Order: sequence, then structure tokens, then C-alpha cells
Amino acid sequence: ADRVNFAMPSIGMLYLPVYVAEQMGYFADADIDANLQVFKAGGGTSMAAVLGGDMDVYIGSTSAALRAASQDTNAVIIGALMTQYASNVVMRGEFAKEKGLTESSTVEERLAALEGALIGVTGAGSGTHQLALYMLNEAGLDPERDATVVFVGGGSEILAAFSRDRIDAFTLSNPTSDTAIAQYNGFLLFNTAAGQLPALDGHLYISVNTRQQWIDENPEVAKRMMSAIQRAQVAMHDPAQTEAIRDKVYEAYFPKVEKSLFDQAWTAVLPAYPTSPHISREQMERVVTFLDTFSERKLDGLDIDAAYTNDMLEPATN
Amino acid sequence: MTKHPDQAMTQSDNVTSPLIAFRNVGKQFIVKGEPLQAVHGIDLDVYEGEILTLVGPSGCGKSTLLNMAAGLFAPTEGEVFYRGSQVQPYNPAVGYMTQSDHLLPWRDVIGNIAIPLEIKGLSKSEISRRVEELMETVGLGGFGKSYPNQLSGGMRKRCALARLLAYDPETLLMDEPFAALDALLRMRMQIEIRDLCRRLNKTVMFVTHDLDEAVAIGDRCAVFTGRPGSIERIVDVPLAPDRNILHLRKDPDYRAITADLWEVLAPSIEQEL
Amino acid sequence: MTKHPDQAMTQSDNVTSPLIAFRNVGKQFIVKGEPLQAVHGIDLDVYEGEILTLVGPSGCGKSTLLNMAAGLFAPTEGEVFYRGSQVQPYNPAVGYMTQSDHLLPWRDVIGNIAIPLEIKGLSKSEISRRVEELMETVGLGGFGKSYPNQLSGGMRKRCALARLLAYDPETLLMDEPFAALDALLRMRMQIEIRDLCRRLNKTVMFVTHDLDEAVAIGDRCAVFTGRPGSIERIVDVPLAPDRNILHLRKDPDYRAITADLWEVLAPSIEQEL
Amino acid sequence: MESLTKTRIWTYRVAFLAFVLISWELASGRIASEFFISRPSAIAEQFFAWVMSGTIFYHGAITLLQAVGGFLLGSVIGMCFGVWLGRAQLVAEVLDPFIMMFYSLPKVALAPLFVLWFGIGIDMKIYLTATIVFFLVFLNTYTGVRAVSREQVAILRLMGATERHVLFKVVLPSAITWVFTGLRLSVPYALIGSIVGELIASNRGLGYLLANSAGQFDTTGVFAALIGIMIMAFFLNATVKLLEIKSMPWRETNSSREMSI
Amino acid sequence: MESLTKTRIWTYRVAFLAFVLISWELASGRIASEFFISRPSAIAEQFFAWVMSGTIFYHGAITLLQAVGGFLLGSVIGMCFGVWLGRAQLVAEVLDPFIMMFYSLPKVALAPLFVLWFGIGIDMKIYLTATIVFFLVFLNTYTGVRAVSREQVAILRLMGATERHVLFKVVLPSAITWVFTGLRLSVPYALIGSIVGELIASNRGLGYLLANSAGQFDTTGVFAALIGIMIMAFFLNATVKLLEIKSMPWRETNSSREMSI
Ligand SMILES: Nc1ncnc2c1ncn2[C@@H]1O[C@H](COP(=O)(O)OP(=O)(O)OP(=O)(O)O)[C@@H](O)[C@H]1O
Ligand SMILES: Nc1ncnc2c1ncn2[C@@H]1O[C@H](COP(=O)(O)OP(=O)(O)OP(=O)(O)O)[C@@H](O)[C@H]1O
Ligand SMILES: [Mg+2]
Ligand SMILES: [Mg+2]
Repeated sequence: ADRVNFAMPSIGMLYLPVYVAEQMGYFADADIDANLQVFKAGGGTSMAAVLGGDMDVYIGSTSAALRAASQDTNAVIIGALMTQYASNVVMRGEFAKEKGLTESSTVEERLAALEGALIGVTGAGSGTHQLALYMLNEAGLDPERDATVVFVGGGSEILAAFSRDRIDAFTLSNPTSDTAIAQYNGFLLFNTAAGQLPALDGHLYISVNTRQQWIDENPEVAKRMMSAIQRAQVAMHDPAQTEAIRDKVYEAYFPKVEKSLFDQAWTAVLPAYPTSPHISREQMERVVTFLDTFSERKLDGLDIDAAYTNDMLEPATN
Repeated sequence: MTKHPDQAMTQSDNVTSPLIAFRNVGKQFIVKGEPLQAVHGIDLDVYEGEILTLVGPSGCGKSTLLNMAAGLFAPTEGEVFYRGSQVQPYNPAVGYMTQSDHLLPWRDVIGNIAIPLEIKGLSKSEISRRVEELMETVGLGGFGKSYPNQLSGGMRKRCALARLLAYDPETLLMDEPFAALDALLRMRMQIEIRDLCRRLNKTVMFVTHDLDEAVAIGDRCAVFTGRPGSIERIVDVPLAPDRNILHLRKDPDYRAITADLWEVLAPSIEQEL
Repeated sequence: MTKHPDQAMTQSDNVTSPLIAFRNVGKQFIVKGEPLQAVHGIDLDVYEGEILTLVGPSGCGKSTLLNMAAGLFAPTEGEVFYRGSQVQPYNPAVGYMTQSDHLLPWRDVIGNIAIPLEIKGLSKSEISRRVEELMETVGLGGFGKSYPNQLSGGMRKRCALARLLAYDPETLLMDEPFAALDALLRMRMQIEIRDLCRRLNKTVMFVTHDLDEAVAIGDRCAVFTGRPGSIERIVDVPLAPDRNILHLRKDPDYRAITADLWEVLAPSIEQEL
Repeated sequence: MESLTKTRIWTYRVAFLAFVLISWELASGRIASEFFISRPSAIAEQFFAWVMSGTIFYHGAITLLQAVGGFLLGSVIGMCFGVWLGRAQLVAEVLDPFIMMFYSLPKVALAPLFVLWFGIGIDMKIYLTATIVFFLVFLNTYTGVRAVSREQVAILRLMGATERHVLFKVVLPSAITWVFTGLRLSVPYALIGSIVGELIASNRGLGYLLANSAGQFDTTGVFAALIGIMIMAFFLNATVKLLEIKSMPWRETNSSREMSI
Repeated sequence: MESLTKTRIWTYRVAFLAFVLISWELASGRIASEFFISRPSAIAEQFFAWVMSGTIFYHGAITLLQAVGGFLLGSVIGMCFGVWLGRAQLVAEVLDPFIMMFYSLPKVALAPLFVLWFGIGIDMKIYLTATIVFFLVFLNTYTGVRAVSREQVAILRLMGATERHVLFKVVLPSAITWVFTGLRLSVPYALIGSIVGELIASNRGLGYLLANSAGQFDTTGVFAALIGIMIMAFFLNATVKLLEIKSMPWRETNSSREMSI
């Protein structure tokens, strides 16, 4: 079997197809020996490991790959893993009530409610941070003056801060959002995984990234890997299999999470996954535009066409 | 002379009862797990107002005896009494000028001499006045700002002596205090000490290797035998209490006692002669 | 006696040329930014095979002179020569027994005495044989495993002395080596040192405060005046080189010289008499 | 002569710095991609831009406040504990393994608890920093107090000194080299603590600047923030050193005096 | 009597531990939610399960390997540098600010560079740990060497000692207390370094176990992993202490001997 080293920023609901392919034996079927490594140090470090040659594939945010690609490295995106901005936005129940929000409030009302809120995100420059900035921007609020964005670290820190009312809202994926809602009286402001923010519907959030050299040297392995991932994406959406797969992934990766919470999260996050890793140029352009909206450093030097390829996918799905 | 209240007149405090009493005292150290008997069977009385000198071979336990009188450690046999009560750790009635000077290296001469005065809580100006005086007494005038490592060996000793005098205790334990001083200075210091004791009724235990000194300064002299140390003889010095140390060298009595001591201490050499 | 090759016979190396020569030597220390003249205008020759004793008031610069002979620091005026060439830092031809013992606290007596032998690279068995011998010489037999802080003051000195003898240098600088020894032991050591020098033609500079000792042991005696130190007089000791130190005390010549020295050193006291 | 060696030292320092920077500039893009190591000129430019806009001062001030606050808190408590346990042997023996074990915990793993108890404000970062500094100062102070000469203590005791006298006249002066080594060890860790605290939760401070740049994969920004941290470290270190010299006048005499033995 | 105080110390330790654990157990669910502080009984259960399944040994062994490897590497280099710079004053003066500044950099910020240069294997974690340990050992050794009595060195020099003799017979023995304090300071940081290295990138080791539990909001697992780290710290610390006593026989004599002045 060919060994493929996956660098992943954390263990979470954002990388399910990889877990599925691993647990369901899709990788094995494709004659791939998958080695999953956690890089808590973040996307930059993961990308560094891939570019340095220690790791082969970085499963993570598209923005990390794009940044690298725009700075003279041969980073390349070879497939879409998740095509929704699956960081949900949860607000303190009290705060939401004060702002007069209900289940039926419109997107505009919800956005406007962010005024004056203390919004917790994981880290500076992270996907959750960008989402917060995006929402404030959409709401016509100045992120410096009309609200405060705080970097609170990982899920535990965010929950700790949220439980003590130290932040008013946060953006983070399942199951943190589910926990906050269930245990700490949170109000689900936006279910982005379900595409509730129209402008971000279909956003290429998580992708399969590698270095050009690797696919040049191992085109066959890359193709087999991508087909296994695609197989996983398809299987997850198959109503006949999805529950069995869910339980298997739960057993292997999330045994400590409350089962009902996990099931809920699975259902919530499923729509965020496409059934094909195919990437369109329009998707790429949207990501670039999105990033350029907030960052001081623009992605000027980026050659979009060189930064991604669908060549590793089976032609049939194109 | 200030008496420490907790020490004063506890019991049968008449003229003949000794100030310091060693009763069948022995001390055993443990060196690398093996016992080492430093002194044994010491019976010794030191009376108020007298100067008792201790002479004996190197390593016979003279310093050990002073340490016990100061309460640094207890004897392993027998008992040591001070004014009738057993000596407890850190006997505050005694001042101790140790064999090594143990000056504080981070304080200059003034600072070192000032320590006991600071502990007593004197005022700044009072302290500096006293220190100045003491520096003159021991001949360190002008060296107040030198640190111990900038002094000569003899000057360090004098600094320690000044510190002892600054403490001004009831009883002085002095372990070879004048060993590093030149003959002239040494004689001056001997006079100073005798004078001090007579004037202020201090009691002194004084260790020396110089038999002339032992006789010149002492009212009595305890002679030790070698290891394990014990007292061979206690020699009375029949010189006048107000003797003039300057003139002693030509005093026949003085010479006789010194020669006598020599014989007690170094019979082997005397035989060879 | 091994001669260090880089030291040997550099120039006019005849009998009358001195081994160590101080030429108009002065030394100034800086204390708290202010200059302090320790010694000045010292002219002194030390000849091979002789024992030169140095006496003088405390703080007059005797140790300073030895330090310069050992090359610890250079004089601020004049020059110090050893065998005709200027003394460089760490003169390897001399062994120095310093005023403080400076034993290594983490080595026991055996370990401390062994240091120079280890540096010379002797074999283990040779080292332990020599150390055993030296411990007997200085009377430390049985204390080999004690650490310095478990020794009495005099025993520490003896340990330092044994270390010096183990080094076995061409020239010995000794700063009050016997100050903490009792009279008997002291005399034994004096005999030992004189014997050593006569047998092996060692040269010795010997600081002491004991005038009797200075005369008993010395071939010549340099007398210092007080600060800033300078040499007042160099007294020849007209005693036989193979004198018997044991008998000296009754030798009239010896007494005369001692009394003479007293007068040089302490005219003030003599006046009072 | 004093100032001559000073100039010489500074010359060497500048030469060394120049050497490092030039090698870096040359290596960048050749030996390693600029994406990872940036280049000194770009970093300088970025840093200068931050200086001009005041960004660096705004963020630096907050980090400094936290670092100094945590440093003071941690070192004062560390010293007190060190002195106390140094004098109370039994308590020290009992507590020693717990202190060591507590200190082996990666603070990052305790982040949720810190957030829970101290929130996400400046105080949390100060406590975090203090926690880190405490240990370094404590262990050095403790060792220093244990190393105090028992003889000197005994001498003072004989003069009727109380525990307070012994402490201030012997124990502290003789342990001071140890204490200051602990303090100097702590300077870098105070800054690291402050920055790690900012990485846990904040929206300002050099740690934020760092994370923000890192989040945007802006290596130049990362290094510019690190330069800010290093400059701060330099000045904090210099301050502690100055304090050290001032507190130990006899040390200076010791090293500049000629030795006589 | 020796062993009597030993038992006493252990009794107190156990009592202290019991007190902490019971307060924790009681606080859990009352003062703070179990979600954040878990409870000792649950942690013990989890830890025991890991012991039975061997999980803790598998992950612990790797963390230990890295910690010990990094500790040895860092401390050896730290000692060598400390001794060298301690004897070479000028070089020390020149390099001092750079060393301090380098050490104020949060290692986490340098993670990408570490990964780039040393990969993500065990060696990267060893280097990271060594980097952290180096500084603590270096600064203590350096100070220790600077504090060596110049007089003792001079005495040996006069006996014709070479630099090597001086080093092994005076400098090292007299700096050894300092060196060991540096080593004891480093033990916790070696573990922290190893774990931070695992947090940067890994799929095994206690750091992974920690991250894995944290990722699942399994506070019990987090604490059980921390317990593993603490136990390791305890034994490493005990080892260093033992070594310390063995290397300084005269110290023991010093503290158990009766003092005479
Ligand atoms: N702390 C100690 N531990 C072990 N042995 C000790 C200790 N102090 C002294 N001794 C031993 O006790 C004996 C007596 O020592 P002490 O210092 O009392 O002698 P001393 O009469 O003062 O000798 P000196 O005239 O040389 O100073 C010596 O053999 C010494 O080795
Ligand atoms: N390292 C130093 N720094 C400053 N001053 C010093 C230093 N060493 C000695 N001195 C001063 O130099 C003078 C001579 O000192 P030295 O030690 O040579 O005297 P000495 O003749 O050996 O006296 P003693 O008989 O008391 O040992 C003294 O005044 C002393 O204070
Ligand atoms: Mg003694
Ligand atoms: Mg001298």
C-alpha cells in the first residue's frame, strides 16, 4: 500500500469524509495506507509540513493553501472537501432576547443584532474570525467600533467563556455550537452549515491541499486518494448507509462526545459536504474575493488557475 | 554592663558559684558515619570577672568547648551550665569571636562592625559614632569602606574583634583572637582586653597557642591534652590582676610560669633538651 | 628537585645573583575608587637555598609581596624578577601556602592533598602513598576522610601545608603557616621546614608575626614598617645553618637577636619600659 | 578603559547582528522560501510601518503591561515562597513534589480553566504570566536560601538576632545572586506568558499581532511582531541587570578588584 | 530518626493530596460545572482504564522519550555553553542580549520553522524540548561558573593546573549546585516542551491524548492525560534529585554534620 500522510489542524466535524474513508476501508480499498496527524499549531504549520515534504496532504482551510500559493510556493488545491462555511453562529439567549430575536427573525435582523456584541472566535485570521468580520461588514457595522471580536482559542475556551457570559456570541462548528445551545442556553443565530447566510452558500471552506511536486511524483496515488474521499462523500449522503457510517466514525473518533449531541451535529453538518470534490473556478474566485475583503495583505500575486486543479479527480465526475 | 533579664540570678547566685560550668562534658562527632570523640570528661568552672585561657595541642577540642558554651550544639555527654541553667541553643549572654573571622562579605568594615548595634536597635548616628570609636580601638581607622576581601588577614581579625566589642556581651569567648596580629599590636590588644574586663567585670574564655600570651592575659590557664581532649591541669597565674603587660617580659614570676606551662604541655621536648 | 625548563638559567645565573629580586617595587590598590598604597620602594633579594623571614605590622603588605612573587598581580611600580626574568602571572616555580587555607570544601583531606599530585599526573597508587606520608608528616593521620569543615583551625592549616609539600616546588612562599598550631607542633614543623630546605636546597619566603619563630627559622629576616609598607631593615641571623631549633630557647645569641628585632619593630614599647 | 571595552562589546554585538541579518537576507528565497522565513528588509519595512502608524506601541504597551504585571506578581510571590520554604525545611519537603508536578503541566492545556476563572481580560494574562514566573523565581530563591552559610546565620543568632534580622542581614543578601538569576530567567518567560495568554484570548497585544499575521500566513508580519517582542525583552533584561548591579555593590568591587590570596 | 522524618514527610504529603482531591471532588458540580473541572473519581477511573488498556504506557513512553532526549541534549549543550561563556567573559557579554532575546520568542510562533527544518517526527520534538531546556541550564550554569571563587582558581593555577584541571577540579564542582538547580528547573519544561511539540504535530504521545480529549470536550480525559504528565514529572524530578545527592557527597555531610564555627 502507498502511504499518504494527512496533516489536519484538529479533530472535528470539519474533516468527516477523511474519517469516513479511513473507517469504511475506502482508503484500504484504494491501496492507500492513511496516516492522520493532528497539527494543533494551525494551518500555517500544517501547510509548512506539507511543503517541507514531511506530510503529503493538508486537509484544511482553503485560505491557508491560497496564501501559500500566492507567495512563491508550489501549494496546490486538488479537491473540495466541504463547500459550506460550516462555522455556526451562536448567541447568548439573554442577549438574543434583548435584541428581540426569535426563531423567525430575518437574516437582516439577525445581522443587525450583532451590534455591540462581544464576539468570540478561535484565533486571529482563522475561518471563524473571517466569518465574524464578514457578518459585521454585511450588517454595515465597523468591526473596530460597533462590536468587539475576541480571540478565545479552541472549543473548550469558547465554551468556558460562553458559560460565564464573558462573550455574547461566537462562531464555531458543530458540536461546540450544539453544546452551547443545549447546555448554556445559546441561540442559534446562523446555521451556516446549512447555507443560512446566502452570500456564503456554497463557499469552498475546507479543501484537500498538497504540493505540486507530490502530485507530479505520485499522480496515481493522488487519484486513488481523491476517489476514496469522493466515495466517502457520496456514502455519507446515502440515506441507507449514513447512520451506520455515523456510528462507526463516532466509535473511532468521538467516543467521548455525547451520542445524541453527535448525531445532531452529524445531521447538521451533512449538508455542508458536497458529493464531489470538484472545484469550479468561480468557487476559487469567491474565496479570493472573500479574503481580500478583510485582509490587509491582498492576494495580488496569486495565479488562480495554477492554484487548483481537478486533474486528480476521475474524469467521469466532471 | 547590661544583664539579660532571663539570665539574671536564677538560683544560688553567690560569689563562688561559677558563671559557666562544664560538668563531665564529652562531645562526639560523626565523620563519614564513624564516631570521633573530640573531647571527654571535661570538668571546668569559669567564674565571673575572670579571664580563663585555654591552651593545648591543635585539634584537642578547645573550639569545641567554646561552641558548647555558646550553645551551638549540646554535648553528647555531661552538661554545660550558664548561670546555673543548662545552655540552650544560641546563648545570648555570650559574644563569640570565632577562629575564622566569618565577616559578611557584602558589608564593608563599617557595616560589619555595625551589625550587633543594628540588632540592638540603636539610632543611626549612635551606631556610626560607636563604630568610629571601635575602628580606632582596633586600629582600622581609615579602612571603614573596605570590604573584607580587601583587608589583610590581621585586619579581618581586628574587624571581627571590633564587632565583638560592639556587641558588648557579658561574657566573651575568644578563639585565637590575636593570632594574626603583629607583636606590637597584639600587646596593645592584650592590654585593651584585660583593661576591659577589669573595668566592666567581663568574663572571658580565651583560646591561644602562645603560652606567653596565655600567662600574660589569663587569671587562670587550662591546659589540654591531645585527642580526645581532656583537661590536663588548670594552672593559676599568680600575677597581679592589674599587672602591666608591657613590663611582664622581664618579670621572673612570669617567666617561671611560662616555663612551667611549657613543661606541662611539651614534656617530650623538654626531655630532649 | 625538578627545574621548570622555561625558568632555568636564562641569564647571569651565578651564585650571587638572587633567585627572586624585588626592584623598587610599589603596589597601589584601588578601594572604592580611591588609591591605597599598600607597599612602596621595596628592594629585596632572595637567594637560592635561603630562608628569608618577613615580619612587620599587620597590614603592612607582607602578603602583597608574596602575591607579587607568585605572579598573582604585577606591581604598580618597579619590577619583580624570578631567576632574572620578570614574573608573569602564575609563577609555576613557586608553591604558595596562603594566609587563609583555601582548601576545596568538596574534597576531603586526602583529596585536597592529592590535588597537586593529580595535576602532575602521578599514578593512583603513587598518589595515595605520597598523601599517606604527608598526612603523617603534618600529624593528620586518621583524618584523611574528614572534610575541611570537619577539621579544627590548626588541622586545616596543616592540610594546606601538606598540600604545599605535595606540590614540592623549587621555592616556597609561606604566609603565617604555623600561626594556628600549638607550640609543640609548631616547633616540629619548624624543624621539618628547615630540614627540608637544607636537604633539598629549597628557597623559602616565610611571613610570621612571631619574632622568635622569625629568628629560629630564618637565615635572614626582613623587618617592615607600617603602611605604606617598606623595608626598615634586613637582619642577618648569625645562627648556624644546622642549628637545633629545640635548643635555641636557651641560646644567648638567639635571645640577643630576638631582643634586637623587638627593638626595631616596637621602639615605642621599648621606650615605655 | 571601562568605556573602551564597552564600545568593543557593542561593536562585536553590531557585527554579530549584521552577520545574522545579512545571512538571512541572502538565504531568503535561496535556501528557504520567503513564505517561511520572510526577509529582513521586508520585516524592517513592516516594522517601520507599524512604528509610524503607532500600531506597535498600542499593542506593545498592552503586552508590556501584562508581562511586567505578571512578572512582578509572580516574582514577589516566588521570592516570598522561596524564602519561606527555604527556612522551613519540612514544609518544603512536603510540598516539593506537588510544586514540581504542578509546574510540569503545560499551561496551554489549562487554558479553559484560566478562561473560566479569570475570564479573558488583562487579569487572566497577568495571572498566567505570574504562574510561569513564580516557579522560576521560587526554585532559584529557595536554592539560594538553602545555600546560605549556616555559620553566618549562627554568628548573627549569637548576637541575639531575630528571624527578621537573620532574614534581612544574612539570608537575603547572600541569596541575592540566586534570586536575580531567577529573575533573569523569568524575563523571557514573562513575555512568553503574556503572549501565550494573548494567543488564548485577546484582540490586542503583540500576541494578537502575531496570531493575526500567522492567521493570514503573513510571515513578514509574524517576524515583525517577534522583533517587537525581542526589543521588549532586551529592555526588560537590561532593567533587571541594572537592578542587579545596583543591589549588589560588593559584587562589582569583587569582580573589578584585584585579587589577593 | 532518618527514616522517621521520611515517614512523617510522606504522611503529610498524602494528607495534603487527600485534602486537595476531596475538595476537588466536592467542588465539582457544586462550585464549578463538571464539564470544566471533571471530578477526581472519574479521572481516576479513566486513568485506570488507560493503564489497563496500555494506552497510557504507549503514549507516555513516546512523550518520555522525547522529554528525556530533549532534556539530555539541551542540558548538555546548555552546560557546555554555560561553562564556556562563564570562562570567556567577552564572548558572554557580546552574546548575552541575543540569547535573552532569542529566548523571549514564544516557541509556538516558531512552530512552522521547526516543522520546516526538523520535520514532524520525534526529532523535531526533541529539538524543541532541547531549545527550551538549553536556556534554563545555560543561564544557571553560567552564573554558577561566574560565581566560582577566583581565589581557588588562582591556587590551582599556581600549582601548574591547566584550564582542563581548573575546570574539572574547581569550576565544575563548585558550580554544581547551580547546574543542578538549572536541571531541576528544566524537568517540567522538558515535559512541557515535549507536549507542546506533540501539540504542533503528532498522532501519539500524551500531548496527542490531551489534544484528542480536548477536541472531544472530554475534560476527564484531559485531566487523566495531565495526571500521566504529572506522574512522569514526579519520577523525572526524583531522578534528578537522586543524581544531585550522588554528585555532591560533601553537601550531604554539610547538612547532616554538626556545625562548628
Ligand atoms: N563539625 C565537626 N564535625 C566533625 N568533627 C569535628 C567538627 N568540629 C571539630 N571536629 C573535630 O573535633 C576535634 C576538635 O576540634 P576543635 O576545633 O575543637 O579543635 P581545637 O582545639 O580548636 O584545635 P585548633 O587549635 O587546631 O583550632 C578535631 O579532631 C576535629 O577534627
Ligand atoms: N585585594 C585588595 N584590594 C584592596 N586593598 C588590598 C587588597 N589586598 C590587600 N589590600 C590592602 O593592602 C594592605 C596590605 O595588605 P597585606 O595583606 O599585604 O598585609 P599583610 O602585611 O599581609 O598584613 P597581615 O599581617 O595582617 O596579614 C592592607 O592595607 C590591605 O587593606
Ligand atoms: Mg580551634
Ligand atoms: Mg597577610
